[in-house]
Amino acid sequence: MLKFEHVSKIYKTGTFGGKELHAVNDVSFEIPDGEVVSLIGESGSGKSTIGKMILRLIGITRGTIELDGVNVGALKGSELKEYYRKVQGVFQDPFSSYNPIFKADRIFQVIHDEFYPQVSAAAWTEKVETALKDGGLNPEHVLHKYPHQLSGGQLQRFLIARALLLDIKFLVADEIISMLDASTRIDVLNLLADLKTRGLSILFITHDLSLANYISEQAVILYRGCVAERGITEKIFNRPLHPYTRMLIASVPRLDRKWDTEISVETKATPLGALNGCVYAGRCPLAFEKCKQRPPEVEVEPGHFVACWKVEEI
Amino acid sequence: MLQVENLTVYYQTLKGQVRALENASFTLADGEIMGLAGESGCGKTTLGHSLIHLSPPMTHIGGRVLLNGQELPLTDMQKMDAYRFNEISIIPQYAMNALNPIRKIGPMTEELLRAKKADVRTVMAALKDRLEMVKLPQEVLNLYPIELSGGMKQRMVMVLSTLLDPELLIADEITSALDVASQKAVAEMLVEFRNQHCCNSVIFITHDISILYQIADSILIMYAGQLAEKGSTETIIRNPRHPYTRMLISALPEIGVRYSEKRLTGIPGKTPLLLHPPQGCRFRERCPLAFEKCAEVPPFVEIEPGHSVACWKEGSADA
Amino acid sequence: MRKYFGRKLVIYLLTFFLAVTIDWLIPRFMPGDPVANMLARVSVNSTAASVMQEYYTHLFGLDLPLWQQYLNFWANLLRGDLGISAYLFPKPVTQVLMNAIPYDVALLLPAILLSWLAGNNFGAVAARSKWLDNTVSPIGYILTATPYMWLGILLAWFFGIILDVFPIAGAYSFSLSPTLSWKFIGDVLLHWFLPFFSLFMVQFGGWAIGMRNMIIYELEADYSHYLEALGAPRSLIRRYAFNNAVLPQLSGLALQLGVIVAGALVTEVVFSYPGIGYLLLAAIQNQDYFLIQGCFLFIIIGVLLANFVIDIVYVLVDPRTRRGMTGEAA
Amino acid sequence: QAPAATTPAPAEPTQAPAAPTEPPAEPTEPPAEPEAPVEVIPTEFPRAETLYVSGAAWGPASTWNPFQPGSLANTTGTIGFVYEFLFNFDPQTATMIPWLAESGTWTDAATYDVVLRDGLTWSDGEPLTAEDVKFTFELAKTYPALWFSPVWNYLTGVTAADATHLQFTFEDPLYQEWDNNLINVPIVPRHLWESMTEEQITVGANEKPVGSGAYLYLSNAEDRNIWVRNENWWGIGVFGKPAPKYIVDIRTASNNIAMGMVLKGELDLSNNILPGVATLADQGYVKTYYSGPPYMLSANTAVLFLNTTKKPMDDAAFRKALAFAIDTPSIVNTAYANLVKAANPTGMLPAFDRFVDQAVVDELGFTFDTARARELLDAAGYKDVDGDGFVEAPDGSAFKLEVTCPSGWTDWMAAIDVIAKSAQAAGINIVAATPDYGAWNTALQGGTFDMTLNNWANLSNTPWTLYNLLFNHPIREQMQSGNFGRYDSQEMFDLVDGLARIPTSDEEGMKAQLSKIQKLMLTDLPVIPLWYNGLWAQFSESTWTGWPNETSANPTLPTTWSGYWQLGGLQTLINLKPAGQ
Amino acid sequence: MKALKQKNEFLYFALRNRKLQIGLGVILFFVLLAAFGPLLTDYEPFDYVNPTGPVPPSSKFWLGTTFFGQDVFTQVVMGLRATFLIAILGGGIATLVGMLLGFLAGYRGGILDEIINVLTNIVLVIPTMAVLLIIAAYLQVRSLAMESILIGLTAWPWAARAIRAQTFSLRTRDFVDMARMSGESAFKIIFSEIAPNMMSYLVMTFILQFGGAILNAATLDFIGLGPTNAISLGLIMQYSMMWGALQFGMWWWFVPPGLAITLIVGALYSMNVGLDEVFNPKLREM
Ligand SMILES: Nc1ncnc2c1ncn2[C@@H]1O[C@H](COP(=O)(O)OP(=O)(O)OP(=O)(O)O)[C@@H](O)[C@H]1O
Ligand SMILES: Nc1ncnc2c1ncn2[C@@H]1O[C@H](COP(=O)(O)OP(=O)(O)OP(=O)(O)O)[C@@H](O)[C@H]1O
Ligand SMILES: [Mg+2]
Ligand SMILES: [Mg+2]
Repeated sequence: MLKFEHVSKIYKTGTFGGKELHAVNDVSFEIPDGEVVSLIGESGSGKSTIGKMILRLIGITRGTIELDGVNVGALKGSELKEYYRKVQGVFQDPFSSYNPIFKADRIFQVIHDEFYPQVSAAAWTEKVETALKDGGLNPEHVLHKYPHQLSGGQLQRFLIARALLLDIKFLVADEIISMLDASTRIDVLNLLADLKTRGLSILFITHDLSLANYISEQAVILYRGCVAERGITEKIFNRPLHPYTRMLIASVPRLDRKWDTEISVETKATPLGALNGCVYAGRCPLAFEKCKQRPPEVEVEPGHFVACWKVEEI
Repeated sequence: MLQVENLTVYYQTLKGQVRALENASFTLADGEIMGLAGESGCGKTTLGHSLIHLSPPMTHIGGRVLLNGQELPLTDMQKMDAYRFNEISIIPQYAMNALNPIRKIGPMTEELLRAKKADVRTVMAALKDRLEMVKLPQEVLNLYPIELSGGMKQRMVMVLSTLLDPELLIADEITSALDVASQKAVAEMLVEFRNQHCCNSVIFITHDISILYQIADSILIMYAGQLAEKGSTETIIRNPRHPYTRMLISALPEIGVRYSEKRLTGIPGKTPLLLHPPQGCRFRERCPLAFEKCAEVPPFVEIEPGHSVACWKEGSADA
Repeated sequence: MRKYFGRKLVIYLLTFFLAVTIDWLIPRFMPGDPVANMLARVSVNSTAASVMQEYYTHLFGLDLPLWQQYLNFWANLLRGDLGISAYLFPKPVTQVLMNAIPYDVALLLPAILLSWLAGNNFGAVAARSKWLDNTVSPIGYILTATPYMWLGILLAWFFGIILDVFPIAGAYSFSLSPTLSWKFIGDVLLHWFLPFFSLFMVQFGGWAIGMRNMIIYELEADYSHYLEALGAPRSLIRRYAFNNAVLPQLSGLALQLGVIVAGALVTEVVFSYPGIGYLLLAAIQNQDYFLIQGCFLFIIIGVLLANFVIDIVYVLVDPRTRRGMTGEAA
Repeated sequence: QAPAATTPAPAEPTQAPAAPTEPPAEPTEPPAEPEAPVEVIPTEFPRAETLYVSGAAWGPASTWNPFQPGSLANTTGTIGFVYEFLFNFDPQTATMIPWLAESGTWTDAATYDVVLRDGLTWSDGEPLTAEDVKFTFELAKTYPALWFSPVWNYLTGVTAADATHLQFTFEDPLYQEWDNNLINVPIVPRHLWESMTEEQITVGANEKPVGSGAYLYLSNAEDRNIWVRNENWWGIGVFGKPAPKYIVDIRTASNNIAMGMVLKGELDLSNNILPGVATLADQGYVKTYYSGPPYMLSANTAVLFLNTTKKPMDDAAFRKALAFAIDTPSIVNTAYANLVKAANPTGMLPAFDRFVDQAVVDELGFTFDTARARELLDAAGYKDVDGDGFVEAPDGSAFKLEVTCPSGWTDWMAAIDVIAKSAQAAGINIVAATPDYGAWNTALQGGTFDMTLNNWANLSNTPWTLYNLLFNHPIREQMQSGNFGRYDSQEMFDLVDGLARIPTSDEEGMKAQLSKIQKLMLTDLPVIPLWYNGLWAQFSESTWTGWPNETSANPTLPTTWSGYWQLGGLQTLINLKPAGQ
Repeated sequence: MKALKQKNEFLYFALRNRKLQIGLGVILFFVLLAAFGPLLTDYEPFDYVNPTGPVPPSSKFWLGTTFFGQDVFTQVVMGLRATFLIAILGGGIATLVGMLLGFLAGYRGGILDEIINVLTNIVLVIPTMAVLLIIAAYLQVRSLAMESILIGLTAWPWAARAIRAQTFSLRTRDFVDMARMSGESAFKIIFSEIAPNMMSYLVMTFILQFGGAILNAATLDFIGLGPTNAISLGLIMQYSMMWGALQFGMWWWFVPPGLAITLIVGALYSMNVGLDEVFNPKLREM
């Protein structure tokens, strides 16, 4: 189980760190073993930041992230390496995840060198092939090629296979399908979902609620680094409570229904939602005086939390 | 009214010709928003660009384009200048970087208009209204591009490109880099532009068919440099005839569907390289319905009014 | 913007401090004793020699403890006192420098500004057509690759010796006294021209090449393509490309200043032009550490000032610098 | 400025005495007319009235203080033009020429009487009297930092009987040095210098010099010093009027620019070294003192100092062998293209030929003779034991020596190359090295070199100058004034000191003493005299004629070098005539 | 993004790029001359081989002789060796230091980056030639190696800055994160992930530093602060100036060394632009 407790990430911007940017602001949630949790939010809401904090690619400013009771933020050296045996990530841009000047399968070699130097080359090759097959790839077709010779979908599967080689427990999947073509997207998504059966937990990052709904048990809706709403995906999807969630759902282009042009996606930003208040207040059609204070998370129904002052009225 | 007839455009490269667009024929009615969809690399951008800025290594191989009955001098850079911006305009895929970074937006616009010999004063007045339409404050004219957020830049370019009320607007992947909320906003604005006659007809290029369903009047599906199917939005979404279109649509996760309940599938296989594309129907290798006839290029034929398909199974034979 | 300047200022101050410290070290850690060198050829009675040695050591303040010398140095420096030249004893270094500075300004300012302007415009033109490019670029490469002194020597040889149309040494004729007459001014210009021209040409080549390459980059930039697609005239596109390309050229100028100063130095040597470079060489040859100190300090201050001006200009022309950059420490 | 090795250092013992700093509150009444020309700087110097010279100034003018040390006296006319001496000296004839003094006589062994000329004046119109001379000499007593202060080691007092009569009293006078002072101590005006501070006198720039001489300071720039004739010079009636009204003393960046200017007639006299000038002189493009080799008069002796504290240079036999091994003829031919001539083994300049004891030279002298060098080495036990082609020391140890000169002094670099090569040919392992001037100087004074070239003994009125340089003593940690090889021979030191005490009028006594010195020197050979550097001078006759040459009746020195005005330089100017006259 | 194809493509373009061809040709010529030139001459650079002093080029003395009758051709050939030595050593050191600091600052970021950045800025702003002059004057006997090291140690800042920028942008690429998640050490990431991607850039940096070192050395030599125990092209020019080559019209003394420098450096610049065109498809069209 991965546990977020009051996690914040503050970027110092400006040369001498003059300005602060709260990319993630006091976020708490849990990812139970064997579950897929979606992290949803628009661009810049801090999704990738959360993912990278889990992966220890960036530091944690405040709060703790714990994996099975171990404080992730404190890991060092060989502990960190051990951590990476259990936790891995796959990112949005399949092409940039590969070093363009090497063959794509070098990523497997690296894993071998770093984590399994004792495994013989032949045994390793076999392991790789199995992993590839598990990822729905035909090893013959995809090995010994340069990244540009493979499709985006294949590359993403490669990365998933790489994670599998490590026997991971936890995977961060950051918008892994958003750059893929519609024709391959769904297959990668399915592959991801299949991993659950191996007892893996996944943090699935996306800005598309319908995808989240397709794959995950739980969802966390993030706005400007703050959790707006979280809980069981179905509940959120069927009964969105936060104005932001509603707007997001209304924005999803669906094939069964045209957009409701009445719901405005944007309202002009007003300074109402300052850092200490509700961050969404500036855009929120329902905003009122009280929104100058930060709304607490309220469990409106079992497994469904909302942070909004107007939650009762909705 | 735009008529494209057998337009064929290749890229000349050292390794040979990339046959990025072959034998494209279609028409676009006044006021029509036509969605152009297809997988990455199928030639969408190529088609869009060839209508406005056919520059090397793009080479015009054949075909012609008529705008309101007048043939466009596609290959003549100088003569085309008269049409560009005035008659045909584009919101490029790279809209985020399309503005000169060291010029304030207002002055830059004025300079461009002056260079195009437009009536600067009237147009600049109109510009103010349009900023309103896209919810940009007037002050942006006094800002440098870097002082705008990505979405703002996107919208600014949208306004800029349509300033002279072009007959045809080509919008290339203007929603692709955005999150759902912004996608909606931008797409709606585009429709609003059309409605307000800021532009006449629109070719909306995207790989996201669900957006097209929201805003397009008709949809043109491309596959590997060739037209696959064209029809009204309803027809394409509800009653697609080309196997590719069908598979494409069925691969879209419908909202509300859950993995655990209904498992969707994609299209197996890969798009062919356009450097040496396969003979005949280019979808043949991935097509579940393929048969011998598919070794010949299927013609793009109208199977019902306003609905054309390039497939031997769906063409005259079966229809 | 304020932060940008704040940061720059810190760097400038730090640089200045460091440079002055290095500067102070010069006479103290150079091989040999400056006073001994100064008195080297006075073959007098040996008793006189040691008395004089002591006397002069005291005069230069070299008999104080080091830390005190260092503090004195700063104190004097801030009062504009750089000590006394050994080679031009007993002239104060400041005065010696003051005599040379006008020549440097006269040589460097026009050479830098004109070559930058001309080079950039020329390079922009060169990028316009293949024909021009093929003729201009090679010349540009040759010019920037030319060592300053060699071009100077060639020009001196050709114009000064073979054609005999320009003087090749000094700042004005030996038959004239400085007066405000046309004859004198003409004479000064005549002497100024070749050193100026050789500095100008080498830099000109560099800027032309730089601009040519930059502008080709810029013409391939998205905003250029966008304008093309909108059918904007070539002139406008080129102008924008030029404006954008000029920015790196401007920061290039800041980077080049040191090299240009070095170039001016040897050019002055070739043409015996009485600027700082010429002076510095004499100072080095005569082991006049105090004068070396002064020349170095002058060059540092000059370059720092020029950099500062360029920074300001840069901020004025490039909006991007006005926004803070973000950076995350992983 | 190109540090051409042999361009004379601005003066050596020639260092002359003080002159005024800025006239402190000048005499209130406007002093006569003489000031007039000083104020007016013409915009252009009429060619026919101007003499252009170069080769003397090493740097921009910085001081007009006649007391300042040699290498600083860049303003080369200060001493000699503006400030004058009691005597001048004609090196060609080796005679003292009364100058400010009408006469100088030793009335007894320790008393020297000087009678000044009548009607001497300072350029501000004040009379120059015995008080000024007394004042000048006494300055050195007050301020030991003045270079000639050691005179007070044996001078006990100066008295001025009246305006023209002076008496110097001594205790154990060093006659030779005293004579040297007579031609080198510049007399300064008491009325202006009296009120100066110590600092002004010792290190002041004295920017408005007031002297008694033939020329006045007019103006200066980085590359030139300009002098204008003193129309009221007291000497016009005595010596004649120097022909050029203006003298523009040019500091050329390189010697060759000077050459180009001489060829074009833009420069009348170039005192820069220019080895290639022989060809031009042969073809008549420029004039030189001699029309054939060595073209130039000799100015000083280039000697090779051997560091006698190091092995094997501590062995006289080795030194002697080395002297035979050095191919001086090649140096003369190649490095100098015959512009110099080989030195007498005693190092004595040609002007002092009469002081050379030919018998000693015949017996102990050396010439270039590789075979002889080998013999000598062999005899002294230097044999090539290990067969590397180079001899080892008698104790069997191999050695490799460095011969040095400052980097960039190209003629000397060529010379040390020849030295190294010819020594190698004789089996002595010597290589040439050219450190920077500063490093070279440090090694020289600190005695850390092996062997090095040096030429700091300039032309003077007495052979004592040369031996004072070669055998300077006592040996100290830093040798600043000579004897860089630290040749430690009390016998020699006594001989040189003895020479100093022989009155200059006692030629026979000097000869006897010099013979002893030469004998000891050629026996021990701690330094090896190699060649005479030239009194580089090339001139043009396009504007001025009357330059001295070998055929002149009373040839003077054609030079503008600092410290040479009183050695005939000024007389040369007086002898000049406008061309075509 | 397209490695294999690219490699072939690079070769294809490299072999056809005129600028690269010309540059390489010229450099090769001079390298060969420096390597084998001494076999062509019977003289030593400082030998006085012609007793009559200066003579113009002839079959005996290909580039004439100096004022002192030294063979100019021999001097130039030996000078070329010195030039290449300095270029490789000096340029190499500058590139290395630049790489090290650039990688470190760019990859590590943070306070280290700030410090290196300030350092770089300082060294950039201080006119290196002035510093070189002073340091050179400190050294009593200067060797070629010493000169190279000095030049190398003052010429790195722009390289460091450029490499830092490149590293910085590469560092944010996902593959670097992948490598970190593979447990690779920072050192390994820099040298096996980032550096190979900048190879073209590093090569170009080295080329420019190479040329810069040559020019710097020439300047130092020319004002008499070059090696005190060797010949170099700058020294030849200095001597020629000092001994009246101009006034006496001995063009063969000062033209060849300067020309050699100009051609070598020009060829390097040409190569640099050529390589840029090869590596950067955008520029190829021109
Ligand atoms: N290195 C950084 N330095 C400063 N600010 C940063 C940095 N990285 C991200 N940010 C800021 O942090 C905020 C959150 O960024 P993050 O990348 O987590 O958003 P996201 O939700 O993943 O967006 P997207 O959907 O565009 O990927 C943004 O405002 C971003 O500008
Ligand atoms: N400059 C070019 N030179 C050579 N081939 C090109 C060039 N530009 C595009 N192509 C090729 O032409 C084909 C069509 O490209 P195009 O950009 O039109 O595709 P697209 O449908 O717009 O793809 P995307 O969705 O990725 O934008 C592709 O196979 C591409 O590789
Ligand atoms: Mg993200
Ligand atoms: Mg596209």
